[in-house]
Amino acid sequence: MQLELYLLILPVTAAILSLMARSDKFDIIVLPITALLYISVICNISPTTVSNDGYFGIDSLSYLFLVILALIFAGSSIYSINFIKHLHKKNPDSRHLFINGMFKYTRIYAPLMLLVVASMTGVIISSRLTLMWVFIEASTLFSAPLIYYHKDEETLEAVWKYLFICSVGVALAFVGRIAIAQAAKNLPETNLTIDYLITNASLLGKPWIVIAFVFALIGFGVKMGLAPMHTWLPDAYSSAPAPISALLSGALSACAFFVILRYYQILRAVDMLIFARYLLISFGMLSIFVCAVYSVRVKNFKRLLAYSSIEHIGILSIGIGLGGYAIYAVMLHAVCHSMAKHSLFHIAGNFLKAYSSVDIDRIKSASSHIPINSILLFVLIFILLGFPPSGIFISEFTILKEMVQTSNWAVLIIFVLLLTIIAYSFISAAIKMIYSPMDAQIQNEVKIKTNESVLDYISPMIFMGILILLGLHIPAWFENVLQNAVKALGGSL
Amino acid sequence: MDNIFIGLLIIIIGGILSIIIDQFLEGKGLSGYVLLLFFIIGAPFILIPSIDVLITGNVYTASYNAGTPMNQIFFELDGLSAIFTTLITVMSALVLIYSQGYLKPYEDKGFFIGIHFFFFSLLVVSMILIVIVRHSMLFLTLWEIMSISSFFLVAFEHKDKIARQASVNYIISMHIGVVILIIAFLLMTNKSGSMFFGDFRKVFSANTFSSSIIFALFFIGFSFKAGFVPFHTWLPKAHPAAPSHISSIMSGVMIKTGIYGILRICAYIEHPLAWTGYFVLIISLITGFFGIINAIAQSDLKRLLAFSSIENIGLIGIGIGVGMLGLSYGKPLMATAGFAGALLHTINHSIFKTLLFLGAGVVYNLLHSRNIEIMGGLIKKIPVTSFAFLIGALSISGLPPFNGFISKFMIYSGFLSEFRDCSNLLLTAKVFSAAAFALFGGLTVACFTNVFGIAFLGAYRGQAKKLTPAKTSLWMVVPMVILSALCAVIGLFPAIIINILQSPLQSFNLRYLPAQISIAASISQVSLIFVSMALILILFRYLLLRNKLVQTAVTWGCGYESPSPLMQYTSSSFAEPITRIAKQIVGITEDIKGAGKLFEDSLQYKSNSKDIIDSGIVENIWYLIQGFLNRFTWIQCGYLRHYILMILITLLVALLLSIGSFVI
Amino acid sequence: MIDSIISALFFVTLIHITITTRLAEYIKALVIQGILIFILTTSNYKEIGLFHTLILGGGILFIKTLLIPYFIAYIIKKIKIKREAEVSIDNFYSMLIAIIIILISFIIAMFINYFDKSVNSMLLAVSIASMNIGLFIITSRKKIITHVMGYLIFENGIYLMSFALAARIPVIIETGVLLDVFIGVLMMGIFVNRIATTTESLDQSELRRLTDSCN
Amino acid sequence: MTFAIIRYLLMILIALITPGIINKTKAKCGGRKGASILQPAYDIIKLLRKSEVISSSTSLIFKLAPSITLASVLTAGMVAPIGGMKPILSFSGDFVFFAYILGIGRFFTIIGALDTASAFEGMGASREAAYSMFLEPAFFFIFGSLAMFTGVSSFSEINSVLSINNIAHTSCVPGFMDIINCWIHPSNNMVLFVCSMIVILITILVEASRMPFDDPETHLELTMIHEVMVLDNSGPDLAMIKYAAALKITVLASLITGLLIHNWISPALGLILYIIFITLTAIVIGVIESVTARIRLTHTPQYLIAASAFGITVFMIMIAGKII
Repeated sequence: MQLELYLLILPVTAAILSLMARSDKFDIIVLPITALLYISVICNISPTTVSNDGYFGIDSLSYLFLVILALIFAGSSIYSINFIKHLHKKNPDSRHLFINGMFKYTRIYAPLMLLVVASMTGVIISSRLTLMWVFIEASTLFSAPLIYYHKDEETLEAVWKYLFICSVGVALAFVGRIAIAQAAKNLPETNLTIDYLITNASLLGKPWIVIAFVFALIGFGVKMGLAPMHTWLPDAYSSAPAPISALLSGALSACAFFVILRYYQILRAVDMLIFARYLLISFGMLSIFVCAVYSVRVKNFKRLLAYSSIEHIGILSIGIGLGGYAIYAVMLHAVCHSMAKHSLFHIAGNFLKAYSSVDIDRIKSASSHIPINSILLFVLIFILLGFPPSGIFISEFTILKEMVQTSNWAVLIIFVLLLTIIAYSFISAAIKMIYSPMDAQIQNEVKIKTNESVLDYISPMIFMGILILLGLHIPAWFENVLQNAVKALGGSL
Repeated sequence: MDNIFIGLLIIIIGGILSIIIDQFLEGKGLSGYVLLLFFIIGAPFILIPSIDVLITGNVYTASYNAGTPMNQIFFELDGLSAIFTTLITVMSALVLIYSQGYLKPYEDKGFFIGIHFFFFSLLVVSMILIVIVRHSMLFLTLWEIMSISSFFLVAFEHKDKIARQASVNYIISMHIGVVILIIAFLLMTNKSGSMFFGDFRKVFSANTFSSSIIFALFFIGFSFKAGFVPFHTWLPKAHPAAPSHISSIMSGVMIKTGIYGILRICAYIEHPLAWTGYFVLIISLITGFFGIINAIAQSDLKRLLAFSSIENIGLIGIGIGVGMLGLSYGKPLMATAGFAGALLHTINHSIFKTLLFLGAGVVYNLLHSRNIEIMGGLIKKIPVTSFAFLIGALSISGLPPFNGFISKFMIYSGFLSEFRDCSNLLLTAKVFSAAAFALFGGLTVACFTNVFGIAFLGAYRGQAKKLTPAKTSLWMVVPMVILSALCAVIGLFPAIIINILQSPLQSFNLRYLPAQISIAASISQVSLIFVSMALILILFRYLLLRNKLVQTAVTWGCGYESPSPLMQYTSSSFAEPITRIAKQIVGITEDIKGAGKLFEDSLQYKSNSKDIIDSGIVENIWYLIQGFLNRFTWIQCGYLRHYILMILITLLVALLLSIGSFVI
Repeated sequence: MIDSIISALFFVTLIHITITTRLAEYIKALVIQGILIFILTTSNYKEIGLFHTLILGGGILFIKTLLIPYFIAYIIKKIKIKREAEVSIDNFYSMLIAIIIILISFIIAMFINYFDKSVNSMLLAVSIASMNIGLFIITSRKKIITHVMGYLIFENGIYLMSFALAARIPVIIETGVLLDVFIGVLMMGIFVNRIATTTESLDQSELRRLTDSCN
Repeated sequence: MTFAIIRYLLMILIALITPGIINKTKAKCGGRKGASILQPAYDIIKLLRKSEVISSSTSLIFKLAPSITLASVLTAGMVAPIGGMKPILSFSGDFVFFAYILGIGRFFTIIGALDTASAFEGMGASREAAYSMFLEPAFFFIFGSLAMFTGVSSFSEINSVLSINNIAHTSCVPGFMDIINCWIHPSNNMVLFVCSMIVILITILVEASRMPFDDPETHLELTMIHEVMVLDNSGPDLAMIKYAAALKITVLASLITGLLIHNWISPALGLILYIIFITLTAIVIGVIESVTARIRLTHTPQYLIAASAFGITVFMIMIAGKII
């Protein structure tokens, strides 16, 4: 039996167990334990190419994304400990799944999170396009109830938009899948694995592949949060609880991106990249532009982070569009951005806990109330904006390098201009939250909780350390993983 | 070479320890001493090799393999770097000593002194590394670390809004600068094929137009740090906002890293195209004029000093421009004088500008205000500081026998040498720049007579009782005394420092001609004569008045009976004859309430000056951008159907394009 | 042959939906479309194979023609949505747009047929048309329930497309049906919660509290 | 060297009578008899004997200022050429030093004035600073052009080069007429000389605070520049200030002689010519003072800038000369 199947089975069983479990304690311990096992399994996996008949398999590309997923999963599980405790404190009554016809968030939190992780794992390790598609759909379904935490108008609206827009996207992606099938009609085999498609690329009908890519890009682009299909993203991220937004922003968009990369691989095999390049670059630019438009005016910190996610997704797609050295940059950027954004959402959660608000104008003089979190926030924001030393600096530097080498001056100039605007708005937001003195009116309204639990900021702290180190020196084994992934996408090193 | 790294390690450890002590060990007030101790231990490791390089003129190099992404990284300590390492170390040591006294009042007000000192050490370490590193990516990394750490230092007094805005403004300017630098470096590495600085030489030696464009990019990128007009806008904001020792380290040392960058790039160009030289010269002339004319108009002491820093950066830039012109026209004497003058002025400026900012800090601690208009008569309260400030003012005005004159004279000799077979353009440039230089000199005199005369002399303009007899702590006095001594020594015996400058000039593969040395000798001669003559006259006066009774009386008010301190000439009125002429440039806005009527019971006059480039250009650009962005806020309108419509349109467009690209 | 007839009828339903304003008509149209799709599926059981045909047919009959229409009707009754769909643009224009969309989809179908003869251009045209019209209904109607129905039409189009193309791989077609399950669960999730939690009904106004635009 | 020192001392002595000559001229123009030429010298000696009254609001700076000012002028005198002969000190670029050493004197005069905390003296100080600032460029344009013309950059070198230029067309035993010949000789760029002299003259008028820029006679404090700055000085300080002012005129005047007297004539003749020229300059100043009215204060800067413009034109003429 293939080792990677454990990655799928592990969370699912854990989810079932926690659904059946009778005690609250179990929810608390199940996530870290599962994460631990998950990581240990990944450490034993060696990326191989997948045989044609298999449903699952791990090649160098999916291995990289598994690493990302594992990191994010670990982070979320650590953070969730306090969160679950908090949930139980809020409603300590019996462990029924439903109260008056509606599920109980406390009850479903751990199982659903595990199921989301399971479905994301499925996306990454499945070697067939249909299967990937199914898992993406599943991840949407499982994550929706997790978003629906504060049971009020806004959250319902967010969930509704998330589900609806994503389902439209998923349906479009399905059209892409059909187009692939049509393209592959000359192939003897009907159930197609990626490798099989890539190896027999010469037999594929090129036009259909292009159409398939367009549909897939737009369909999964919705899930990924690529402008102009991003519209659900700020709502969902801002209304979900911190660990969930962290999970979504860290892992889910990466998974969608992974699927797009699969289609990109096929497109590259039939070398029809030229058209895709323009599409990717223009979508990416648009995403960064959207972030620039809103980062100046948005006053809700979590929405700000959501927009920055859109921006970084845009950077990813630009990098893919540019190709060459930029592919390496994209691989690095995917890892770094997932970690940074995941940590930042956790920090935002801590701020929410302390100030019971994420409104930038209502959070004041954090440096004196929650010093550790504010330092983390500041440093992580600098990292996110691509200030060195950080992996993100390296990746953006490399992307700029590619732009200079292919002399895309227009792209380059707009790119740096927008990034500067974004940097301005983020730094001013951060300094406002952390340094501006507390005014009496707010102090009367809210009671600020100044206690900082280690479990809340340990994972951001670790990730911050990793990010800074990546900016100075990338360890050999990780460099190896990156380079294999780049080879799989045909980038230059 | 490794010694330097050991020294840096010690310093950074000191910084970390100071955080730990301040935050966790509850050792309030100790953190500064800890860092100072480590600094004193670490400094020799850096100074000894640097001074060795400066004296013997040999070059240390080191190269390590840092793995990805940096790969092979290179360090080099040549004359040019050594000058800067020495400067940075000495100045920051003095400033650190000063800060022990300066930060005392802040300790019990909930400022994070420990973190402050940590960032201080980080700033110093990054600056020193910047100066010795020769690897593009690492250079950029360190460059940004420097910016970020200084950003936190500027935001130290984060309780007031101005400081926060200033720091944001500062970091963004730095970000734009570094982006331009990144592009320049990328173009460079793209041509030279490696991240190693040494390979730049062959790109520049190709001496094409594109390479000179790259140079221009480098220059602009570094100008953001150095503060050349019109990239200076952060400077007058950040310096007043920062605490004085930080302003002094920034203005005295940090902006010089920008100069270092420009000089470092120049060192790789054997024969620059003439237009780059003129480009640098013209920008520097504009900078100098804009800086000093605005400095005169200010009434905020530290803002004034900030503008004067801009002016001095302009002077340094003029030196660089002269040097480049000398190189491009193949006139060694001119080139030598230009670059030597630029380097010398860099050193001098960092000495006396640090001195002046430290003095300003003492004044601020005494009055808790930076407004010159309410000062006066401080020389009676803080005599040592005042005399130090006077020496600083004399030096910055470039008057003999102080160090400012030496460097200015050096640059002059660049203008006034080698008139033989010059093109008319070059001649015009030379003589006009000389005249402009003279004009700046005159303006500087006007500016600093104003500051010193109004702020330190005369009678105190505020309520005298508020002006408690201040006993400035020894921590703060000693550095100022040392610095003023340096000013005088360099001014009186320039030969020493000019000899030291020989090894940096080797980086430009230039060599001294004996002329400079001899001139330096005669200058010191004549300065000594001047000093002795002044002393003789003072003695003579003393002897004349020895056994006569010297009576004191109230100042002759032309018959007016009861003069009050508020009747003294104010700073802005002192500057008026100049600012009236340059009204547009200094952006003076006046409003007079209740004028015009006869027998006015209350008459009110207010005037302030704003940076026209900041308020006129930068802000408008920002408004334009914002307006443009606000046009697109319909994207996130909240209607689900619009979102779906966007997807639909995107899909159709993409599909038609893709299918069309097949059919056609 | 039968494909053409079905697609012709399908066009009729599409145009009917675009011009009608009563929700009941929408539901009827959905049911008819379900039946048409059922006939289409069963008609070419040769390629799909008997086993898959049974699964698909049963699934389609149950989900498309019974479950979802009934559920929508139930919701409409339960939370007292007004009986007609609020159309944001004038009826005439919406029909015009529908016709334009149909034309465009025919053109696209021709294009595709131009480089791949193996596709059934009639079915392809109708599928593209119903996808686009579904999305158009979503964008032009205000009610959330109409959004759902628009989505269903869109999704029928996708289902048709999997028949229009030459490669009729049962697995893919079945997964296509999954979309229905998806939307069904979706509506359950939202509306059941909705009815349980808040009293106010859905047709008062669109959900647009979460927005970053100035107006 | 010794000769240079002797010449220097001579200049210092002449400085005692220059203001006397000016005043005498003015008196004559005004149809008065006028005081003796030596009157200023007497005044100075008298003041030196007196004691002082010091303003209570002053500090040490006030006491130091006059001595330092005088010292600066004396030092400036050391690099000034006297009678076309080599001064005590001479190095390339010494005219820069000359300008800046006068600058330090000005600096101390100004802060000394501000030290008295009197509104009037502040007024004077501000004007002093502004005017001298306006005048700097003119001075540098002139000497920049001279340096360009001669290719060297120190007073004595300039002088010697000029002499070399025209030693060609003089008879073996140079007499008075030869010098005249040299001036009007075409190779000598008359324009430059005349303009330079005019600019230096303006410099003298401003630096020594003379008509039409300033009025040493009046005692309306509001209208004055230099005199008002020294309102509170008395005794030896005032003496030093007065002497410094007189000396400044002489030193600047001797710059003119540096242009006119060439170093190939015999030293004795040189000295005689020198004295003559100083006297002439003083007389010219006197005449100017008595024929011109004082410019309106607000208009003064324009005149000073005009002087700079004058310098620029000179320079441009030089460039044009090069081109042709």
